[in-house]
This record gives sequence, C-alpha cells and structure tokens, in this order.
Amino acid sequence: MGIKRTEDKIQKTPNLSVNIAGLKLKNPVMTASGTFGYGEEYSEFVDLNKLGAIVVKGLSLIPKDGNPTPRVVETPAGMLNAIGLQNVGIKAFIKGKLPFLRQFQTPVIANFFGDSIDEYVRAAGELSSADGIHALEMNISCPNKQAGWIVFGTDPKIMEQVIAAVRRTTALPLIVKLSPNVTDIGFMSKVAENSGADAISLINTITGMVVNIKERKPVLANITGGLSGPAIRPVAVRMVWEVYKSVRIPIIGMGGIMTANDALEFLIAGARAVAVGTANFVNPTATIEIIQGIERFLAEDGLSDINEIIGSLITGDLNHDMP
Amino acid sequence: MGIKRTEDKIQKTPNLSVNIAGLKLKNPVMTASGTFGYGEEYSEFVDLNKLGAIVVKGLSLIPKDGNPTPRVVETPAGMLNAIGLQNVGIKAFIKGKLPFLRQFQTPVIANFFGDSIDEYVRAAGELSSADGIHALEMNISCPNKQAGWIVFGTDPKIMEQVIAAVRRTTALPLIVKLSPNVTDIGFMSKVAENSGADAISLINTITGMVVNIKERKPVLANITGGLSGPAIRPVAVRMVWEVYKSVRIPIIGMGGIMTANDALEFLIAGARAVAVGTANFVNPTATIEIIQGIERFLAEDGLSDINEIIGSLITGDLNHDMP
Amino acid sequence: MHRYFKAKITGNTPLNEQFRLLTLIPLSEIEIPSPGQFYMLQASSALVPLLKRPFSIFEHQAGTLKFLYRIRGKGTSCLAGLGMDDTINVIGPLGNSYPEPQEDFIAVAGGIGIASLLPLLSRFKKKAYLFYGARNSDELVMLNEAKSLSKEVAITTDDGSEGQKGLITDVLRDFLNSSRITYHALQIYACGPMPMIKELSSICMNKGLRCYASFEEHMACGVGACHGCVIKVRRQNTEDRTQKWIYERVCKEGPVFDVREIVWE
Amino acid sequence: MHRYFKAKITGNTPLNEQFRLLTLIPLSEIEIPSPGQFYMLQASSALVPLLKRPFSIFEHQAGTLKFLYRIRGKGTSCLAGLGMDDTINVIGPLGNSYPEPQEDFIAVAGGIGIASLLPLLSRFKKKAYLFYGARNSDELVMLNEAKSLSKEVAITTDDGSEGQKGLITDVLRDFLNSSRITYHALQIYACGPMPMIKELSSICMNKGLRCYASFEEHMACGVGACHGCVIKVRRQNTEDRTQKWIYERVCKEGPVFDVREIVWE
Ligand SMILES: Cc1cc2nc3c(=O)[nH]c(=O)nc-3n(C[C@H](O)[C@H](O)[C@H](O)COP(=O)(O)OP(=O)(O)OC[C@H]3O[C@@H](n4cnc5c(N)ncnc54)[C@H](O)[C@@H]3O)c2cc1C
Ligand SMILES: Cc1cc2nc3c(=O)[nH]c(=O)nc-3n(C[C@H](O)[C@H](O)[C@H](O)COP(=O)(O)OP(=O)(O)OC[C@H]3O[C@@H](n4cnc5c(N)ncnc54)[C@H](O)[C@@H]3O)c2cc1C
Ligand SMILES: Cc1cc2nc3c(=O)[nH]c(=O)nc-3n(C[C@H](O)[C@H](O)[C@H](O)COP(=O)(O)O)c2cc1C
Ligand SMILES: Cc1cc2nc3c(=O)[nH]c(=O)nc-3n(C[C@H](O)[C@H](O)[C@H](O)COP(=O)(O)O)c2cc1C
Ligand code: FES
Ligand code: FES
Repeated sequence: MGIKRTEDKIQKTPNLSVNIAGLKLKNPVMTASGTFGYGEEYSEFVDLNKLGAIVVKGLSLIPKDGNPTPRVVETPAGMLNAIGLQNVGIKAFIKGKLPFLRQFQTPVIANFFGDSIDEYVRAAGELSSADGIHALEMNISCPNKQAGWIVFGTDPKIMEQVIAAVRRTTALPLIVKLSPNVTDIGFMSKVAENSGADAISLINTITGMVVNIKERKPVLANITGGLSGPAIRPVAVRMVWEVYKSVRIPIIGMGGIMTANDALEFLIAGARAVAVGTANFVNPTATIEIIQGIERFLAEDGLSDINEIIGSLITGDLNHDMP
Repeated sequence: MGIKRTEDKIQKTPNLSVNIAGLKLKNPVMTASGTFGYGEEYSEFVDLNKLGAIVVKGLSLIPKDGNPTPRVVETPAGMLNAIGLQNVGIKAFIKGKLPFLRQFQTPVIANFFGDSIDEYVRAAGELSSADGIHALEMNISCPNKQAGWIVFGTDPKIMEQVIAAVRRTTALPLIVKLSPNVTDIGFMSKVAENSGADAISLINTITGMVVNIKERKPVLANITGGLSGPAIRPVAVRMVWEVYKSVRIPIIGMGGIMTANDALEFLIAGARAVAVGTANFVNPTATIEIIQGIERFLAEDGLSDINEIIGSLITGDLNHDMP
Repeated sequence: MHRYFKAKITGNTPLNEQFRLLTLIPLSEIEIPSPGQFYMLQASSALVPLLKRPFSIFEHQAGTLKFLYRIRGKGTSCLAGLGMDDTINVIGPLGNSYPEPQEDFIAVAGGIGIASLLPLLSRFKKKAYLFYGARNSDELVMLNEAKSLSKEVAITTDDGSEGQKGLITDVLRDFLNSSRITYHALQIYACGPMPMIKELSSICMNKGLRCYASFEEHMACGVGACHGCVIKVRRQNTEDRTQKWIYERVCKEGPVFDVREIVWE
Repeated sequence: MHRYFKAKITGNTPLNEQFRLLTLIPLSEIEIPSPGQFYMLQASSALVPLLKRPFSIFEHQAGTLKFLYRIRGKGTSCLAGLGMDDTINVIGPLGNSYPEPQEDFIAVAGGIGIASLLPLLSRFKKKAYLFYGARNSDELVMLNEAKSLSKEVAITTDDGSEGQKGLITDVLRDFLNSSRITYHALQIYACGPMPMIKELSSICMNKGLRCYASFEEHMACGVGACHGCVIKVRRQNTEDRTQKWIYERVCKEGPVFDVREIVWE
C-alpha cells in the first residue's frame, strides 16, 4: 500500500471512519475493556458520541466478586492489575447499564469471558439477543476450569474449540482478544481466524508481579497481575505487526496508547482500529485527544483517508539476523 | 524458608556470597551479557574485583558484524536493541580480551550462541578449553538456521537437543539463558533442567518494535528489537518466580534491575543471583551501588546471610481466579 | 464547570520533614467540594509516576484548593518536587462525603487523617470533640487550626512528646466511659490508619455508636471505572433480603463508609 | 579524577526557540576534554527518559563545562526543563577528538554542528576558514564568537535571511574552485547533518582533501559497551592486507572519523 499525498492543501477534514467486520466506526479509536467501566463513569469527561466504539468491562454469565485487594500497583511506565474480572453479570448489565449506552450513536462492543466453553457459549447467546450490542469481544485470557486451569488463549486447540463454539452461537461480529503471553502470536491469530473470528484485538495484559521486599510478599493479593500502560507498547506494536502479516481479518490494536502518535504506530503497523486503556486513568479525555490528534496528523500529512495509513509500514526484506 | 532475624544489633557485615552450580560468587550481583562489553569498558567506573561475576558480551565461533543502525531506541522506561550480536569471535576474545579479565579475582562467565547445534557445540568446546572462563551461559534466543529460523529457546524439542549437545561438550557449569517470548516459562525451565543445565538465567529481552510515524518505518533497521530496562521488570520477576516453582537448579534473575530494591525483588522471588543490564548504561556504577544496597538491606533487617532471603516470598495458596 | 481541570501550584510548603501543604489555583471553574471528598492529582508530566494519586480536600476557599500530604513513595516525592507556577492536571471532587453531623460530633484523626477531617471541623465549627493522635509532636500538624475549630481536643503521640502517650482510641474509650457527657447521640467521624479504624469500629459496636470513616485503597482511575479500589461491604440483597458482602469502590461509593458495613478480614 | 560525576546546573539559557546553552559545574575533579569529545548527560532523574544523551563539549573553562544543544525530542525537552541548581549525572569526556590541524584549516558547521567545532576554533584561533550553514539567521547561533575566532567566515542560510541563500557545501566548493588560496594543505573539520557530511566527502574525494567529521548515532552507553552506535568503516585486514568494512563504535573509535574511511550506504 503506497502513501498517496493529495497535492493541494487539504480543504476538507480527512475521513476517519473504518470498517471492522461490517461494523462502521466513525473513527478508529475505541475504549479498552475494563478501563472505561460501562461507559457511564467517563461520560462526564468524554462525549461518548465522539468515540469510534465503546468496549465495556468484561462480562460473565454469573456476576463475579473479583479478587481481594490490593488489586492494582504502579510499575515503571505501567501498572499491574488483578481485578479478577469483577462484574455485575450479563443480566444486570443488560438491564442496568445498556439502556444508558443505547442513548448514544456509538457502537457498543460487549467484552465477555467464561471459565468453560459452555459458559462462553451461554454468555455469547445472552449478549447476542440484547438490544444495543453491536459486536462481541471474547476475552480468552482466562483459565479453563475443565482443562486444568490452562488459559484458553494460550492453547491453540482449546482456543479453537471455544471460538468455534461461540461462533456458532452468535451472528454479531465476533472479535477475539488475544493473550500476549504466548510464543507465537502470529500463529495464534491464524488459529483465531480459522476458528471463525471476524476480527482480532490485541494485546491483553502481560503477566507480571511486584514484590514488597520489606514484607517478602507480592504486592497484589492475587500474587500476579496484568501489565498495561506505555511500558508494554513496543511489545504490543510488534505483536500487531506480526498478526497483520498472518491474517486477513481486521485488527484492533492496543497496549500503552497514550497519545495520537502512539495510536498511529499501531495503525501503521496494521491495526484498523485502536483501543485506549490505562491512558483513561491518567487522562480521562485521552480518547478524544487521540481522535483529534490522528485527524491533525492526517491533515498535516496531506492524507484524506485514515485507511491510507493502515498497514502502511515500510520494511525491507526480513532477514534472519540474530536479534 | 522462614525469615530468621538475629536478636541483637548486628556487629559483622552479612554474608553475601552465593553458590551457583559449584561456582562461588562473593556476592549475587553480576553483569548482564551484552551490556558490560568485555569488562574493560566499565573497568574505570567499577572495581571489577567487587562484582559477583562478569558475564561478557555474547560470543560466537565466527566473528559477527551485527545489524545495520539504528540499533537502539528508547521506549517508555526501557529500550529496544537489535545489535545483532556483533562480536569479535571466540578466538579473538580468548586472545585479546580474556587476558585482561584474568587479572581479577572475579569469575568470568562466557555468554555464547550459534545458529546451529553444531556451532553451539564447537563454541562451547573452544570456550571450555580456555584458561580463565569459569562458567558458560548459553543464549538460546537465536534462530536456528537448520530449522526454519525458529528460535532455539522457543521450541522445547530443539532446545533440549542443543542443551544436551552442549552439556556433553563442557565440564564447566552450564547456565542456560531463557527467552521470555514463550507461553510457559516454567515448562521451558524444566526442559532446560532435564537437558543438563546447571543453572537458569532469565529473562532475555522481550521482542518489541517502535514505528517512526512520519516515515512509516520501523525505527530499528532490524525492524524489531529486544526490550530491556525497568519497563519489563514486573514480567521478569514473575517469570523468575514461576521458574523457581518449577526447577531445583539455581536461578540468575535479570530484567530491569536499577537499584538494590529491584534486585531484592528477584532474590525474594527465587533468584540466587541477579544480573544488571541496561542499568549500566544509565549509571555505570549501578552494580556496585546494588551490592552495597543489598548489604545495607540485610543489615537493617537483621539478617546475617543473603541466602536467608532467597526464595523467601510468602504467598498464600494459589487460586485460579481470573486475572 | 468540570471535574477534570488544570491547576497552577501557588504553594508547596513543608510543614515538617514529611508533611507538606499544597496550594492550587484551578485554571477553570470547578465544582465545590464537600468534606471527605478527594481529588486525583498528577505528580509528574513524565510517564513515571504514571497514575494520579488520591488526596482529600483539605481546604477550599476563595478559588484555591489546599491539600495536606505526607511524602511516602514515588508519587508523593515527585509532588514534593513541584514548584511555584508548575501546572498539574486534577480530577475532582470525587467520591462521597461525610454525612452531616447531628449537632455535636466526635472526630478521630490519626496522623495525616487530619487532612480529611479538618474541612468538617471547619464547616461545623466548635461542634467537634476532636481526638487527634500522631507519632510525635512534630507530626501533629495543623494543631492550632484544629483546636480553634473544635469544642474540645484530646491529643496523643506515640512517643509522648505532646499530649498523652499512647493510642488515641484508648483516650476515646476513656472519654466515652467517663460519664461526663451523654454520648449516645454523637456520631463519630474518622480518618487514619487501618488499625485505628478497626479499633474504632469495635468501640462503636460496643457502645452502639455510629461511625463514618474514610478509607484508603490503591487507586488507578479514581472515578469508578477500573474496580481497583474496592472494599468488602455488607449489603442487603434486594431480592431475597439476605445479607451478603460485595466489593464496593472506595473511589465511588466511598471513601466514607459507615464502619458497621465494613467486613473486616 | 573521574569520568562519571555529578554536576550542578548554573545556566540553561535559551538562545532562540530551540537552541540552549547549558552550563555545568562539576562537583568533583574532572578530566580535561579535547575538541570533538562528548559527554553523556542525564536528562531526568525519573525513568523516562531513561538513557543519557550525548552532547559535544562546547566550552571548558575555569571549572565549568558548557554545552550547546537543540531541543529535538523527549530527552532534550527534559534537559530544557532543568533549572538552576538542579544536579545531573554526567559521563565524559568520551570518544576521540579532532586531530590537530596543520596550520590553517577549514571548518564546516551545519546548524548545531557548530557546538562541536567551536572548541577547535577556540584552541586554534584565527586559523580557520569557517563555513557555517543554518536554516535561518535565528539559528546561526554563536556567530559573533565564531567570527572572532576564525580567519574568514562564509555563511549560508536555507531561507537567505543571512549570508548566502543555499547550501554551505556549494559555497565551500566555489571557495575551493576559486584560485584564491592553495587549499591542498588544508584539512577539513566538519560537523553537521548527514547529507552535508556526505556531500563534503565527495568534494574531498574530488579534490584530494582530508576531512575529519564528527558523526552521530543513537547511543545507549556512550562508553563502548553496548555496540549500539556503530558506523561502517573501511579497515585494512591485518592478516591478508585486504580491505574490508567493519562496524566501529561512534562513541569509542569516533565520534570523529576520516570521511574517506566511511562506507556510505
Ligand atoms: C481517598 C483517599 C484520600 C487520601 N488523602 C490523602 C491526603 O489527604 N494526604 C495524604 O498524604 N495522603 C492521602 N491519601 C494517601 C495517598 O494517596 C498515598 O499516600 C499516595 O498515593 C502514595 O503515593 P506514593 O506514590 O508516594 O507512594 P507509593 O510509592 O505508590 O506507595 C507507598 C504506599 O502508598 C499507598 N498507595 C500507593 N498508591 C496508592 C494509590 N494509588 N492509592 C492509595 N494508596 C496508595 C500504598 O499503601 C503504598 O504502599 C489518600 C488516599 C485515598 C485513597
Ligand atoms: C557524539 C554526539 C555529539 C552530539 N552533540 C550534540 C550537541 O552538541 N548538541 C546537540 O544539540 N546535539 C548533539 N548531539 C545529538 C543529540 O545527542 C540528540 O539530539 C539527542 O540525543 C536527541 O535526544 P532527544 O531525546 O531529545 O530526541 P529523541 O526523541 O530521542 O529523538 C530525536 C532524534 O534524535 C536522535 N537521537 C535520539 N537518541 C539519540 C541518541 N541516544 N544518540 C544520538 N542521537 C539520538 C534521533 O535521530 C532521533 O530521531 C550529539 C550526538 C552525538 C552522537
Ligand atoms: C484495570 C484493567 C482492567 C481490565 N479488564 C479487562 C477485561 O475485563 N477484559 C479484557 O479483555 N481486558 C481487560 N483489560 C485489558 C485492557 O483492555 C487492555 O487490553 C490492556 O490494558 C492493554 O491496553 P493499555 O495498555 O492501553 O491499558 C483490563 C486492563 C486494565 C488495566
Ligand atoms: C544492548 C544489549 C545487548 C545485549 N546482548 C546480549 C547478548 O549478547 N547475549 C545475551 O544473552 N543477552 C544479551 N542482552 C540481554 C541482557 O543480557 C539482559 O538479559 C536483558 O537486557 C534484560 O536485562 P536488563 O533489563 O537489566 O537490561 C543484551 C541486552 C542489551 C540491552
Ligand atoms: S480507582 Fe478505579 S474504580 Fe476506584
Ligand atoms: S553507545 Fe554503546 S557502544 Fe557506543
């Protein structure tokens, strides 16, 4: 994909809209699951109508209490979280949270998870029949209680099964959110595509740990947690690029995006949309500033359409030199 | 392992020496391969006699030119490098660099790599016959030219073969340095132990990428590079702890250690020694300050021996709650 | 009127080695805070420290916001390094606030906990029996202000360098046991270290007193989005009317809770 | 006498929008730098930016070190934010230096490249024909100093706002082509953007002149340990006397190289 530059100074604002598996987003910036609550929490800071999509906090069939505290701890240029996927449950979400979100013109993507294939399937089913959910995002970074608590998203076979099962359940666009804690993310994305995913989102958090040296104890009650924030951005950009080389379905990139420039790294590496996570905590208006910044970048570069930069990374031939 | 506290104010300085596979280190702080040159480069800043061990830059049978530039780029609280393992080759090292290192009382650990099992074996052989090398550290984060350029350290079978082959070649203590770019680091460490490793070191860098958005090009000429520095520390500590639960051989922990407190996180999580990498660039006297800081910590905590804190992490029962 | 705004630092005064008083002038119109509410303050424009840190409103007056803070770790050290005319981003006021006291009330402050309670003393002048404990006389900050705003003040320090030597909760217990006042109508407002609140909780249980305490938890967002800051709270199940505990957010449903609701571990 | 030391900032003066002059007083005894050498300067005490940044010595006098720098990205922005009496860690002097000129010499500075060449002009006063190009008159910093230290000065700016409009290398070519001086004995010293050095290199090749240029590469350690900062250099193979290229370290074997040795890509 070459980079077209419009000759004359651009008069009109560039097109920012992108298409993810049939879902048209007015711009490529969405919220990352678990960092934007159910939309309501940030609605006084952000005009929700301006977002590309709203991805809500991870949902499960049965409400979950979550983990004991401390659940979060800061790390260099990042943070660990072990919320334990506390959520009100799908029923309460549909009844109590979804009506608020239906007021906006912005697509709502329901992130969900389960601890068995059956639970995933039933969760997807309930979400699919609700009014006002435009796509599903499957979080597969959860342990499978039927298979020795192996994380779904780290075992290609289990991953294939659970995606295929959910695929049969829902007609909504199905986004599969990959775990970065794997050897070969390109291969895993291929598995997801072949199992029926309409789009891939990545990265979820990287497992990490912080030790309280005085007490000889992990800081987090859950011992380990998921690393997010700018610290992981180089890893996330690399993984998006590897996935871009592996699959044909669209990619939603995330991991440490704080600014428009960060978002553009993902888009150039092959993401068709991006999600903003930890940055919301640091700056509640981050999403809006990122949208504006992307628009400005396109205008300054004389580009009329965001799609011109997606996957535009120029690389020479890959060599196999030692890293 | 409980924490013993000596009742009275400590008179004598605590014991810092640890034993790694028969190699006695006067303290648990060594240098990380590739970040301390061949020792000489930092010898005006650091009294090399004060270090636990010196791990030299990765060596290969045949000298290597390395990658084109840019080879390094800074990232949030970290850096990417794609040096391409430039090195003078084992012969030139033994002739030109080792004599300098032999002047010191500090054990020298030769880090080495190859692009085939044969090259690993011959490299290990040449290094083992040199005078003044006290242990070998095998870097297995390199692609295998005989197996489709799959990285040795990400495929358990290839990893087993190369470690076993090197094991047969050398009588020196053999440290295997694991790649963090794997799904299950505990399993990989077990494979290394079973294949004949005397010790495990980890983590090597995590693969990452930074995009120059103006030029639509990766910043590094090699496209991707290895992420090091404080950004990765939580991941490294977690992996050390997972390996500690999986193997019985000693562990050398590294990844983002800047201060004594950082080093103590690794020791408490199960590392018997630590290596300091990127921190040397930021502060050429980092190693010495870390040694002093560990000693101070032990003294203030009333501990008489570093070995009392190794692996002393207190965790409740592991649960399988969602992360 | 926004709860996310820029503010200029016009003071960052050391009160002793670890305590500082930060004065901010918001650069846009802000909401008026109530006693017990808090703000998330940016400590640095770099990515380290990344997250904002929560601090109780200490004073709001004539367009300035004041915060009393103690230097603990990276965030507060960074904050202490900020100087005149530096600008920081601020979110707030956040969370609930202390319910209005009925007539006289008891306030129990442990150390830096005085920061959260002083606005209450100030709004309900001379209504409080203040119990104020600290490590030593040096850390009994804002004592004169507190005295002038309270009806009576009892002081303890760990080292006896001012007031009684010992725990402030012991002094409170004696006070309640003394027949000097009829305390049953008095509500207790508290902010301080966890062991102090826990002890208070058992005192109140014993005496049948109502106590509202401000709680602390590690926070990431401060606005209820991340569920990082939860605390175990007893709640009535609306359907079957059984009691169960749930995790509520200190930043949203709190930071002030009725201590009877708290499930202590 | 150490090459790793703390230094106090006693000046950080803006010269124009992007250029600043930093003055440091080392807090311990230091080595004396030679023209062309550089220092690694810490830009922040936080972990972002993490690595030190390389800057050529601009002046060493009476126990102070001066650096002339241009604000480009995160590191230099942070540096610009440092104030009086802030203390930073410094490594240096590092690298090789410009070989001593024989009699008169030519100096070619592109923009901030003047920072590296000024100490040479200053050590060999009135010996240099200085060719100094910049974007505009505003960015022709230290022009008076440069003029007073040089024998002759030719100026270009990209926009013609001072001196000739155009490239400094074109002016140099004209100068060499004019029969006004016999230039064959003149060595050239250069520091500036890569395209300028490359053009210079071809000029020198043509005219058979020797040119020493200071090169830049991303650096991590600055002391030769990481091999991050290499450049392709032609070297004689000592064994079979064939020519081959090898990667040499800009921070150790450089930053100054004879341009004939450089392998241009
Ligand atoms: C609602 C609320 C109001 C507060 N009001 C005040 C106040 O008025 N004055 C004052 O001095 N302090 C107040 N605190 C505590 C203050 O937020 C912490 O001291 C501060 O966040 C520590 O940051 P640090 O980076 O310096 O410490 P760190 O180095 O991060 O850690 C030091 C300790 O501080 C605590 N801590 C760390 N991060 C957080 C966090 N995000 N939220 C809460 N605690 C944390 C932990 O116990 C940690 O062990 C309040 C906390 C809360 C939750
Ligand atoms: C030997 C040497 C001497 C130098 N002397 C001077 C001087 O006297 N005055 C001056 O203004 N500049 C000098 N520079 C350049 C200066 O080091 C860079 O401008 C500075 O490092 C940019 O840092 P940054 O964080 O602001 O930019 P970044 O945001 O990191 O990047 C901006 C650009 O700066 C360059 N850069 C980034 N990191 C490095 C690095 N570690 N080393 C070299 N270049 C880098 C890259 O081209 C990058 O695209 C010198 C460089 C070298 C190698
Ligand atoms: C507090 C917190 C909660 C999260 N909860 C979820 C979740 O419920 N489901 C999910 O798929 N990802 C969850 N994530 C992961 C984020 O959606 C995102 O993938 C990750 O944080 C990387 O992006 P960031 O660096 O921009 O935060 C959570 C992340 C954080 C920080
Ligand atoms: C510039 C650079 C070069 C490196 N070269 C090697 C190497 O040759 N062999 C090796 O096993 N590891 C190499 N590493 C990895 C380090 O030894 C270490 O495992 C890693 O950087 C994590 O530690 P740190 O965060 O303290 O730097 C290199 C790292 C850096 C930054
Ligand atoms: S801090 Fe995020 S929910 Fe309370
Ligand atoms: S910067 Fe490390 S070798 Fe030059």
